Amino acid sequence: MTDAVEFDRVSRHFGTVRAVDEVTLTIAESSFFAMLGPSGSGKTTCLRLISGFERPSSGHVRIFGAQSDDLPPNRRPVNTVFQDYALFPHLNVRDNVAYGLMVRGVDKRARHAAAEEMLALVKLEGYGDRKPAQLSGGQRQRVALARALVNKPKVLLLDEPLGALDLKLREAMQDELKALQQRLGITFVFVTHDQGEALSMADKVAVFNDGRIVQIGSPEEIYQRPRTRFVADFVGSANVLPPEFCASVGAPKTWASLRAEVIGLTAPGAGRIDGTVAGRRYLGPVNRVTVMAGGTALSVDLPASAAAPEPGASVGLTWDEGALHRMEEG
Amino acid sequence: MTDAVEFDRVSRHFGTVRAVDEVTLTIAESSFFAMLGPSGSGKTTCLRLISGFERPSSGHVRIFGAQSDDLPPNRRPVNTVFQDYALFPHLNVRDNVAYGLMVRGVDKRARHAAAEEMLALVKLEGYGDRKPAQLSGGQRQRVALARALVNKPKVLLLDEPLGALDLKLREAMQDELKALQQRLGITFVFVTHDQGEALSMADKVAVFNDGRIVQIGSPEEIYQRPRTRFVADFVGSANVLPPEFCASVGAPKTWASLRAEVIGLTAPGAGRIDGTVAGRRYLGPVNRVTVMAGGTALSVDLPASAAAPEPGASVGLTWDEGALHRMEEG
Amino acid sequence: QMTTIGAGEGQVDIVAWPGYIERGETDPNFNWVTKFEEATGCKVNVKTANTSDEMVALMNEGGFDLVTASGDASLRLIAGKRVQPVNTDLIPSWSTVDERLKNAPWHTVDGVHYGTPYMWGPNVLMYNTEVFPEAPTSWNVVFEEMTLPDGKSNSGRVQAYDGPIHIADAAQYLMTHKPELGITSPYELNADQYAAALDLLRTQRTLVGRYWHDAFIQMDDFKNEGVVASGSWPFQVNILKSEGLPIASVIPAEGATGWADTTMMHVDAAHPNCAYMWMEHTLSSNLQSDLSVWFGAVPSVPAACSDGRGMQTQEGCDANGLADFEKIRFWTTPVSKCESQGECVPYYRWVSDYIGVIGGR
Amino acid sequence: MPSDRASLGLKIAAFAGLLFLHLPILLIFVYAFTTEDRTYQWPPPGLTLKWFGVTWNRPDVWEALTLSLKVAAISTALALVLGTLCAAAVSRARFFGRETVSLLVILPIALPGIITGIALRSAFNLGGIPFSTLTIILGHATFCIVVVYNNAVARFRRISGPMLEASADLGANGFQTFRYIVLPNIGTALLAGGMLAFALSFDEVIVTTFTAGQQATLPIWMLEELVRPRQRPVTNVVAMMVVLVTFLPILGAYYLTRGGSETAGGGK
Amino acid sequence: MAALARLTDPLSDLFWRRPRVLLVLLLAPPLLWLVVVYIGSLAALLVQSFFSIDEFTGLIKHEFTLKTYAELFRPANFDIVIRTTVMAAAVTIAAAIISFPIAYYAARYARGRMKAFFYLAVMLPLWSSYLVKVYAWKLILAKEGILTWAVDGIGASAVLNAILALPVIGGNSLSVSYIGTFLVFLYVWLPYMILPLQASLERVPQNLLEASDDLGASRRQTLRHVILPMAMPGMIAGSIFTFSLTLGDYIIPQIVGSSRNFIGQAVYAHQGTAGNIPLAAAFAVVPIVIMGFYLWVAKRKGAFDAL
Ligand SMILES: Nc1ncnc2c1ncn2[C@@H]1O[C@H](COP(=O)(O)OP(=O)(O)OP(=O)(O)O)[C@@H](O)[C@H]1O
Ligand SMILES: Nc1ncnc2c1ncn2[C@@H]1O[C@H](COP(=O)(O)OP(=O)(O)OP(=O)(O)O)[C@@H](O)[C@H]1O
Ligand SMILES: [Mg+2]
Ligand SMILES: [Mg+2]
Repeated sequence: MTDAVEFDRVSRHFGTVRAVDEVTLTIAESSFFAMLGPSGSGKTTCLRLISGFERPSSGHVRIFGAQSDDLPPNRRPVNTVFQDYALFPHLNVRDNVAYGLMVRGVDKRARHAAAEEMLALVKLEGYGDRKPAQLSGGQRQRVALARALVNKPKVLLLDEPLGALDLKLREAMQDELKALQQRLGITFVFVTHDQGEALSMADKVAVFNDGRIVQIGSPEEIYQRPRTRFVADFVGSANVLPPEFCASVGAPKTWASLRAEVIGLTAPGAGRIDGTVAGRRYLGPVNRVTVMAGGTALSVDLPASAAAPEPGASVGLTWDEGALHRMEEG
Repeated sequence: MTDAVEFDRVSRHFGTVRAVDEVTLTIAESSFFAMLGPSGSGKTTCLRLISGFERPSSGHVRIFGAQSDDLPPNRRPVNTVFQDYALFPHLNVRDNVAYGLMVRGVDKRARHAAAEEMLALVKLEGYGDRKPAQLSGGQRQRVALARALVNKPKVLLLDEPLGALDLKLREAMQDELKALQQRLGITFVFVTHDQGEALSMADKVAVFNDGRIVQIGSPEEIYQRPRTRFVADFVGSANVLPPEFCASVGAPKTWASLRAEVIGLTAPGAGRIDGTVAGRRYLGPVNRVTVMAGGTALSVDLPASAAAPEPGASVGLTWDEGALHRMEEG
Repeated sequence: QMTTIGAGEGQVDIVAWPGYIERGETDPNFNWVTKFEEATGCKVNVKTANTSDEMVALMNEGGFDLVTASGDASLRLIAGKRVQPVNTDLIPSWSTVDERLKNAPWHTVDGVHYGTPYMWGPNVLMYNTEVFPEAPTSWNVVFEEMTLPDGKSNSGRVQAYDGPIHIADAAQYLMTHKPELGITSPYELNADQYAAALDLLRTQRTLVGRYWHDAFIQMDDFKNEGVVASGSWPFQVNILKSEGLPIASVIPAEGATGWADTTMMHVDAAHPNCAYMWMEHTLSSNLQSDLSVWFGAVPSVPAACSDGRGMQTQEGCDANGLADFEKIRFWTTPVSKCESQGECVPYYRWVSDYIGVIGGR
Repeated sequence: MPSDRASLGLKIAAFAGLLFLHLPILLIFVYAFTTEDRTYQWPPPGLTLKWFGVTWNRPDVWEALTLSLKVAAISTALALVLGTLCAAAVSRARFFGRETVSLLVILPIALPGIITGIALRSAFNLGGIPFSTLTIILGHATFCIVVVYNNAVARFRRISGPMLEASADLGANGFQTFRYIVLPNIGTALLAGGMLAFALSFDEVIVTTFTAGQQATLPIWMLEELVRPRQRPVTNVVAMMVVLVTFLPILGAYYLTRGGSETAGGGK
Repeated sequence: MAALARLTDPLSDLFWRRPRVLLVLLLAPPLLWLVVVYIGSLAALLVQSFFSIDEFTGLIKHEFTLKTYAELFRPANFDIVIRTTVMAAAVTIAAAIISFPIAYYAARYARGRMKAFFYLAVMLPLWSSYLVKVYAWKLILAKEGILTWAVDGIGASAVLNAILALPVIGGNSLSVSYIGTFLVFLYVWLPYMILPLQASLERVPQNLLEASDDLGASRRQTLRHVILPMAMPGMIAGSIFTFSLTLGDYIIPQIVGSSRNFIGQAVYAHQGTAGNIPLAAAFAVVPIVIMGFYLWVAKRKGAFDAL
């Protein structure tokens, strides 16, 4: 089986800015691949290297094994759902969706039929005659999706497609997208800076920082075994513990991560280390208690049902042996 | 003790739109009050009724007991942190902060001193000479805060002040704001559509829908005992259960809410009801399993450490007696 | 009507044909304003107008004291009560005016004088001497398609005046070439005669690239547009000649229309005293003499040709047409109740029909 | 991006278009230096600088220039006040007839100048108002309003809403808000609008021929001179100077509004 | 300052309590001006079109009549209306075609200094004296003018003559033909088309072009299906100027043209040289009606935002 997309030491520099720096990665066919990273880390540039809007400064991008450096965007078997949808404001929804077919010369009847079918797929039957301006954010997002899918791309690129939606809608769309990807079997490459989104949808996540991939792996790997401080910090509500702290609790003297939900509170002296409660926040399902221990502030998530100690109280902290995860400093 | 703000059957209509509809509420002095609700539910309008940018169509707004319907905004003991900060682009940070003092005729030396003090409070010493355009989002947010606080308002209004910030920064600012409010003892009225933000910061939360307050109470009350389906749906990841479902598990035949994290999985037949796993999403700390049971899709959050069943598996669902919370339908 | 002349009001506003009132700007030798201003303290403000219609419009609008009206404007101004009778007793030089002009019908109505004669002259045929080694003898070069002496067609190389009064030139041409129409005056045409004149003008339209409207633009056209023949004023001829261009003029056999202009005074003239002083100045000074040289016109004061006060000479006056007075058919406004026949086509029809002809109708 | 380079055809078409726009202007410049003063001989028989001196010494040029400057300055001032007020009202509030107001402002330039001119002229006639500098100014101010308005309204849109409310919220009354917030922010837009209005008025001829009495503004003077030339190169010298002089405000306006949404000069 | 603020406070409070008062105060001066001076004048003009004039004396008869409008529909006058409208349309279309590459290049490809250069290169001709530009064209187009000189120089006189030999639009020389008039109109109004067009092209978001590209469209298809439709408001806004200015101009066709009247000349001649203000007014109503319709269409297409 060939990979859908392959980056072979790809760099893209803008002047002195190394937007993408020697990235090598492969994206398996029919997988849901997420690119996660802070703003400016090069995610969009990577996507644009796939779609052909950027060309590598060095290295090669292959799509389904074919070297595609010289293929213009309109000839790549790839379609994009743009971050702000980029719907054509002067065309109605149907014509937006049918656009890709129109420019390929598909006749009107056929392309409208295909467009209606796609609209049904994204649950927008009957909206064909509206203009994009008459749609809500979520509906626009779905039109953008239909417009990309109607071309039957082999790879679908999505650049923070849910960023503009509000929470409820975002969650609903996450489910829909995931289901759609599974149903159609198309390769999805999804860019986001929201780690929850990346974890919950992707088969594989690549974490970007400064134009490089710092870690690539399954959501569980990324969340539970961050390779560096940066990943631990960025991906989850993990406590990043300095080497001194680790040494003081008997672990090897390296940086380590410890997730907030795996820490338990106990009586002072009964845990691995003692601390003082510095604050408490109610988050709904959990109470997040901040404990100062060994010179470090640790977040501890306690189920809301459990009693949370008052600020100022002395507590002991416990965790399972394997929960402390060693990391590189980077 | 007088209340800081009092709404007495206040309505504000725009043409046929009832942006705020017969709202009655009191905000206690020195409290942190959050207004939570979906887009268009009237939160901003309520805030503007307090600051004086809107006037009630009917009803009265009192600030510290004084009827303030005829007081223009510039004479109210109230200041606002605007959603997009609304910093004056032509003034440097210091003059922005000192603006309120300048228009009150405070002389230059004194107002600059006060401004520097405020900048120190928001940890922006040394930024006085910059223009707003030269600041990052979080820094602007803090300038806006300092600019409002320098006037020593009795009530500080904040309209989604963290909306434009990214996750990490938002969490940090939440902590800072909360700490500041406690230190200064000023009444904060905070508008947001992010329930996590409302729950974690506020002493009291008012949930808005369609211009009305649907529930008002402490974060715990709102989260654990939603009064209506709308609140349950909007505030948390609670399963909303129809009356039929409740009846089938032996509870009274009313609508009820059941939070995802209080449900446990067990063997089929061993729980209160049996179901089939329809999907599974990895969220990091938890796996969210979707179970179809009794004609309803229920989300079940299982600790990531626990094994999550595969889709298609049959499971039994258990929960504590008191976890099922009866609601009005509204 | 005024009975005495008081002190000057400090200025006088005049509507005049281009080139009529010069203060030495175009050519320092021709200046008959500055001295007047010095002598009387009346500052002269001139607004030039290119057609008689424009002059009438300006006078109707008001704000002027005097106008140098041609015969096709003067009667309209009198009928419209835009001008006031002139007391010739207040103008000492009135006695020197050409007898043929003193009671001319274009400014004297029922024995009342409405102005002082200014200048008169023919509408000549201006031509390029390189194309016409010999002066053309007929107006046919501008009316009918023909091959000119240089072997090329006249199409696109001739011009005509962009004013409805040009219909009279066509009618005059027909007086010679279609006598059966029975035209006796080119300004008094019955329906048939008028139709024939328009037909002739339609032919002319096919020959004319652009009609001339403005004396200076016409001069440009002779220089840059390859125009070789056109009805014109001696004014243009003189200037082009002075620039050394191969230009001359002639009054062809059919005769010529011409203008006889009168300085007339607005009924509401704001500066009547200066106006009277100006009228006296036009008759008494070297103006008549110099202007006749400058404009190629004939003075209204015959003595100006010979008394040596200005540049004009008797030969010059003769060349400009002093003796041709009887041959020239002076511009007058066509009216429906005409003398020579019962019913004539009135001027307003001339206006709109001429626009139509130029537009290709 | 690979496709982000203009095709050769586009480049040629664009630059050919620009060339078309500029050759005639260059011609004027060339003729300002010609030694020939009667006819427009091409190519010019020789070049000289003497016409600049001649122009300098012509009192009628100075008179026309003075009048033009006076008219342009006063019309600009009027247009600034009226255009700003109008822009403030339109961007401040939604009110019935708001659309009509913006249409009304645009009308004097959307309708042909001759209509504006003849309408004003006949109104002055009916009203018995004698033609004078005042009538010229009335006309010019009318069509200059829109230039100021366009610039101001775009800027007002940018600062309206939250910023003004922030000022009130911090205790400033309406006048203080205007003084400290509105004015500094619309200042450059007004300056740009004013410059454009000035340049517009300075070059206007069509409306002016109808509303002027016996005075000649510079363009009217030029119209006279072009048709009835005394020293033709002088006209070209004046034209060249006018081009260079109006160019400065345009340049200024461009730099003042750069990066904004206004299109300076778009509404000549 | 604070003392002054105290003085103005009551007024400021009033404005807050009665926002309409402020609105009225703001709107009153400009509206008074525009309505009284401008609309009043237009109305005065309109009223005059219902008068007539005495043909002989040229004085206006102040009685209501539709005679003047009937006059407008006489063939000679109606020709003028048609001629002008056709010319205006031709100029507008040509301006749109020529402007497009310039505006497109300036909007999409020119950056930094190049952009400033384009802007100024369009502004300079726009703000150069209108009269002088027209006159320069007269010299260029004259039979013995620069164009002939240049065409002779490259030995292409046959082409020029062939063009001039065309019926209707040709003529004896470019400066006395419709082609000449057209060229000058086109030249003089071109910047008015370029600027709004460029503005609207600049407003086409880059990502729409990428989306089109991404969906498989060639450059030509993107131009045809995305850029052109989206540039339409700008084009309409520009055409308001080119159309309106051509409709109303009287100087250009007088200096370069075949003496056939355009509406502007007719208005000018009837009000000025002929003193027939009623007919001039009736003529003036024609562009008002045409532009009224045009503005109505433009408004519906959202062209005002591009103005
Ligand atoms: N066309 C360009 N010219 C110059 N620099 C660019 C260009 N495109 C991107 N960059 C730079 O490259 C870096 C990576 O940009 P990119 O858009 O890929 O980041 P991103 O991860 O998508 O960020 P975001 O989450 O903010 O979208 C940034 O520093 C950006 O400023
Ligand atoms: N000035 C106004 N004119 C007309 N309608 C208005 C106005 N202001 C608000 N509304 C309407 O009133 C309703 C409530 O608006 P409001 O801004 O208070 O909502 P919100 O809860 O703040 O929403 P969001 O979260 O989107 O800011 C909305 O339907 C809005 O469209
Ligand atoms: Mg990006
Ligand atoms: Mg809001």
